[in-house]
Amino acid sequence: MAGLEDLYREIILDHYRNPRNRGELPVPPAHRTEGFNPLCGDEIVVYLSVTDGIVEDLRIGGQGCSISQSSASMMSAAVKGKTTAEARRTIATFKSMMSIHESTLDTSAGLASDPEIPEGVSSEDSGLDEDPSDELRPPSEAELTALGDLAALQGVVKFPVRIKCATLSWNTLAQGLDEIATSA
Amino acid sequence: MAGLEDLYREIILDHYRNPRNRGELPVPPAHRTEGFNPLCGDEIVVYLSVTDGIVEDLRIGGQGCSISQSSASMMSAAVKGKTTAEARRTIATFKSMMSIHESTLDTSAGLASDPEIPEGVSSEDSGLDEDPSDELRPPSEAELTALGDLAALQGVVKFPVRIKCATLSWNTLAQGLDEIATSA
Amino acid sequence: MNTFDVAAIKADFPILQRCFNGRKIVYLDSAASSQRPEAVLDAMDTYYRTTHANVHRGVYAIAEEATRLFEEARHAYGRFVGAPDPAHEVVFTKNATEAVNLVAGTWGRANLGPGDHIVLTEMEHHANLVPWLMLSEQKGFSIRYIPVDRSGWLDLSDIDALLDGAKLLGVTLVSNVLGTLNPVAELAALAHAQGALVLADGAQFVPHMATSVTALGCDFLVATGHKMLGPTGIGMLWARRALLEEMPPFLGGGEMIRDVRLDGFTPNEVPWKFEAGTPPIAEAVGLAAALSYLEGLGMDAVRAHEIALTGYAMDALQHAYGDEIVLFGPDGPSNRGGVLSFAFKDLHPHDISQVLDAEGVCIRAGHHCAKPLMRKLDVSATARASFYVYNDEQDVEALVKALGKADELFGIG
Amino acid sequence: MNTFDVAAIKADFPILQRCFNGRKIVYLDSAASSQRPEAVLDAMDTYYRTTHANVHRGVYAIAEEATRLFEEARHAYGRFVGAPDPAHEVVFTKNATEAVNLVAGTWGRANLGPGDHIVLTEMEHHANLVPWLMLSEQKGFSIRYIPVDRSGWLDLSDIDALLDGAKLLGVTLVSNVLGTLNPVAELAALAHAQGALVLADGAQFVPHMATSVTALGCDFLVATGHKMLGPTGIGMLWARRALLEEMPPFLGGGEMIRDVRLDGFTPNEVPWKFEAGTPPIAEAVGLAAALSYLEGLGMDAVRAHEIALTGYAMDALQHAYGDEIVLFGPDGPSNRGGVLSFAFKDLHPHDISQVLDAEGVCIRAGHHCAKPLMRKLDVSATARASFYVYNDEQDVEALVKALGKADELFGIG
Ligand SMILES: Cc1ncc(COP(=O)(O)O)c(C=O)c1O
Ligand SMILES: Cc1ncc(COP(=O)(O)O)c(C=O)c1O
Ligand code: FES
Ligand code: FES
Repeated sequence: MAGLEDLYREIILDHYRNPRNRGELPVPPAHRTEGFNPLCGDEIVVYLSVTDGIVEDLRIGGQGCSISQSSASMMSAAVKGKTTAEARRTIATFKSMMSIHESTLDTSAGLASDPEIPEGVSSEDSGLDEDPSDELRPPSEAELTALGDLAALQGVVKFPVRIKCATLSWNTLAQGLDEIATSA
Repeated sequence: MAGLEDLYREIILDHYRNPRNRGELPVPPAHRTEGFNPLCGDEIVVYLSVTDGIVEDLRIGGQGCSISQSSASMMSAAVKGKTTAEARRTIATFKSMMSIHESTLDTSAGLASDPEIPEGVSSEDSGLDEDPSDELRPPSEAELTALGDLAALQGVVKFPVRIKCATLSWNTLAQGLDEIATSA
Repeated sequence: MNTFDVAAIKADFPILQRCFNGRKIVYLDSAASSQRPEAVLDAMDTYYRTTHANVHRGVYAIAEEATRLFEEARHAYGRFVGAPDPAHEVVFTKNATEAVNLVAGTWGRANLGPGDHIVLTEMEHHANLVPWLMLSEQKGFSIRYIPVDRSGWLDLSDIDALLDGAKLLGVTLVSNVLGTLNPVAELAALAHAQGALVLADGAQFVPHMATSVTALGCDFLVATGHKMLGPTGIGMLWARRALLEEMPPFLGGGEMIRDVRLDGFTPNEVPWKFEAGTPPIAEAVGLAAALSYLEGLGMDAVRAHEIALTGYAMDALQHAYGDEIVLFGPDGPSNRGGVLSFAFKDLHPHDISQVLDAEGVCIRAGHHCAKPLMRKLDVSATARASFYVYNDEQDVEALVKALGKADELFGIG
Repeated sequence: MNTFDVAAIKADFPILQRCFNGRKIVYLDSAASSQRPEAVLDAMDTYYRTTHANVHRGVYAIAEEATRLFEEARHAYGRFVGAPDPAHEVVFTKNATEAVNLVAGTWGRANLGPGDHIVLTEMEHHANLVPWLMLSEQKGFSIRYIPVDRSGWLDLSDIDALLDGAKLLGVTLVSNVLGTLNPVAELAALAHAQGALVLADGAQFVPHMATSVTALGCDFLVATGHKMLGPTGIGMLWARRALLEEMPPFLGGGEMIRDVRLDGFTPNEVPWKFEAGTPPIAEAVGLAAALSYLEGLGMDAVRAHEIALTGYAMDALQHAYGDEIVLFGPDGPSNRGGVLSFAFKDLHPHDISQVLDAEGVCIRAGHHCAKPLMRKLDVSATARASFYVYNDEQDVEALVKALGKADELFGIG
């Protein structure tokens, strides 16, 4: 059974208590994107300032649980100063970490568990509305290392209802980058 | 457990095989009333010729199961030549026999039975649409004797779904008498 | 193909072990509702004993587990009928009837109006008639019917005219009275050529043979849990995801929304958009166990057994009673499901069923919720025996023998 | 009044005996869904093992018995809520949500149009909001809302103006978020004086206290089986018989008809007119067992226990955390049901619930299907503990203690 320490790692709590890049940017020139988690009603706002393909600055607004707040904080630290291409790669890596195969999970939490979990049911598919085309392969060692602090969020996959919390800001960032790309 | 012999008494089978007063009467002067059993889709037609308050003649048409056919046949024999008041009394007695208390029934038929059958739930109330004002007291000995052959139909109450079969022609007769009374 | 050990299967069904008057029950009414194996009862009982909580949104472990089991049941049913996107194309309802009403009340309400017509068949169950009759009263479209011919087949001689300009074809895959296995794939191709959508009523089909919505070519498929070894209280609608996305919501309430304000609401994603309020959770768990059980037997083996047993029964009845028994529906067991309606001498179906009951044989007598078909057959009711995985030749023999008793009792001598 | 032996009651609930990490589960989410005692599980299991068949029309013994059990469950629920005509005034649905949709889709569709208005409250569950929002989009009537004041009561200062000319008042008997016990009898008198009908949402009331539809003075009452020790998959609508008779049918299909022709149909008598298709049979059997269980405890005792335990919890939480905990809803446990929503420091409800789960304490975090009320309270979610017959002071202590753990984990110091 997954323990709380898998979810609330020290580094996560640290980002929750001391969120990085929290605040707003003036719009315009910055770009503002809202993300909404229908499961709980929480909302995240990502302010993006992209110049010459570089994420020069970004800020996080909105409110949510510790997982969503710390994930957003780590994300901001991870992509700030990166090129948009690098940011997208980080998003992809992070999301693949979050949509790891159900079979590697122990969601049964000590309860009667069905041995016949259908192949290819990602935990996100269970009641959530994630794009089914999301890459489902687990991230490689190298990718995990590259994620740095973010790898601490790996424990979230053991708590399927909280995955949306962790991915909320990332989906919002991805949407923001898309919007900037198409409006450019 | 109620056996078939409770339902299909010899006298019932006799009326089924040799129905009395089967046929039609010319309308007018006779009165024609249709009865419909929604549970099975069967239909009975009662032709009534009433003069000076006497049921001078009646005929039975339509089709249905052995219980409905024999009940109609016995009914025709029982009320033919009687006054309408006597006919109504016979109807009332017959219907009280048919709406005997559930608690006197053994519908459990060897199955797990709920000891807490609510007081006053007549078997007819179970899924059927009988008028709830129907008298529910069981008929007295004297009344049963007065019913003669008809008392053979008493076994039907042990087969709740068939009660409608037995009462179909009687309800139709009652309706016919009402129609004649109001049109007079 | 798997071999079929009916004795072992029968032993899995507790109710079939019960004795009435010293005899085991002979249950020949699975077309009305099937029985359930231990595995299904255990799955539901275990669920309630270990895991129950309301699904979706709960953060604690048993709520997560309940949600997982519920969504896996959806997925399992989707795979069972060959859905291209099993996680998003299955809506749980309370029964097959609600599933048809859902299609009528959402797709139908949005797309049918005066001047439009839909096509149904004369052999539809009330579940696939009344919702359309009700909607047509409100919306003013018309309904055309594919007739049934004397041998129990759909009469397709006017099919082009009937389908010309139609918006929907609603057709049962197997008639619950005649047993007729309708050529739905062919009909669907014709309907699609006219731009009509196809709703297939699988209540008597999905439990009995391998189902592929893509092979059938239908757009909607309805079925019901209690006829396929599952519990009461759950029905299933499969529809193409794109269709579901377009359809307005059906019932309103919790779970089916994304947001609610005092002046309006935003619906949820499919399929949850169509599931208002607490869904049949334990029932979904039971259904999943039923699907596993059926998959364990192998649906091809289930069908082969059904054909063999139906053929055996048709032969046995005709052998015993010749012209005195009339079997409704097509000749040839492979043309039909495991449903056998018959008329026996001039005995009334309810009398037959009553006498059979005393012999421990359960069959159904009545109009089988197909009144228009009864009128067509010119009967008020039929007697109907129906077979499933737990029935065997002895059950058929018991039926044949019990009919003899009915004959004795009512016969003139 | 009966005395209440919670230890004995707890022992009747298998799931409450399960251990997680060496601790028995502390289940404080009965407002979302209750657990079931052995007696209910046994009743359903026994039904499936001995008696199952489809109800109505079957002539054989188990079909008759199934019908009898099903109709007796209807009768039992009717008596449970004090229905004047228990056999004809109870409609089984799949949940409370469908019951509201039924009223909206039949009575509402027939009686509401442009220029009309209905009155709801700001504290309604989505189940009693969305069906009306959906219908108002189609029919063009308007909806007025009785506001909720800062202490969690309905603000009745404008009630006369709100009800003036209204066609319906829809109000929850107990708020599933605030716990508020609304003065429905008084409101019903005011509504009736204006000629409005009254729909009472009893989902959080009927399971918890003696219910009399005549004393409440409502015209419609909805409730749901899974919140009152019964199974999922069954909900209940009670309505005055005369009203049911007038209402057009809801869903179409088998059982709800008297006759069907290719060009129309005649509906069945009430209440069957509203039950299309195979109903939740085993679920009704389970519900009847749940009602017996509750009657065995005595509903006055159930209520007394709830008041006592809620009061104990309010005191314990305030004693332990003072200003750091905010309890939503009215003061005084006798003004409320056994539902306690709270905010704790600045911790997010989902984080609270997650930590509590690790301590074996199940509470709900979220909007509780009452988004408009969340906006009014200016929160996106609350944490909610809710109590039922099997909860005791130790469960409350576990909650208090587990909140301390959450504080430790997230606290800055
Ligand atoms: C006040 C209230 N009304 C209605 C409902 C809906 O019940 P169900 O989901 O069983 O339809 C609920 C339960 O969530 C409730 O709390
Ligand atoms: C062909 C057909 N369609 C639909 C139904 C309706 O199923 P349910 O009563 O479970 O809604 C039935 C079962 O009676 C059926 O045989
Ligand atoms: S609970 Fe809302 S984002 Fe985590
Ligand atoms: S079965 Fe129709 S009247 Fe008896």
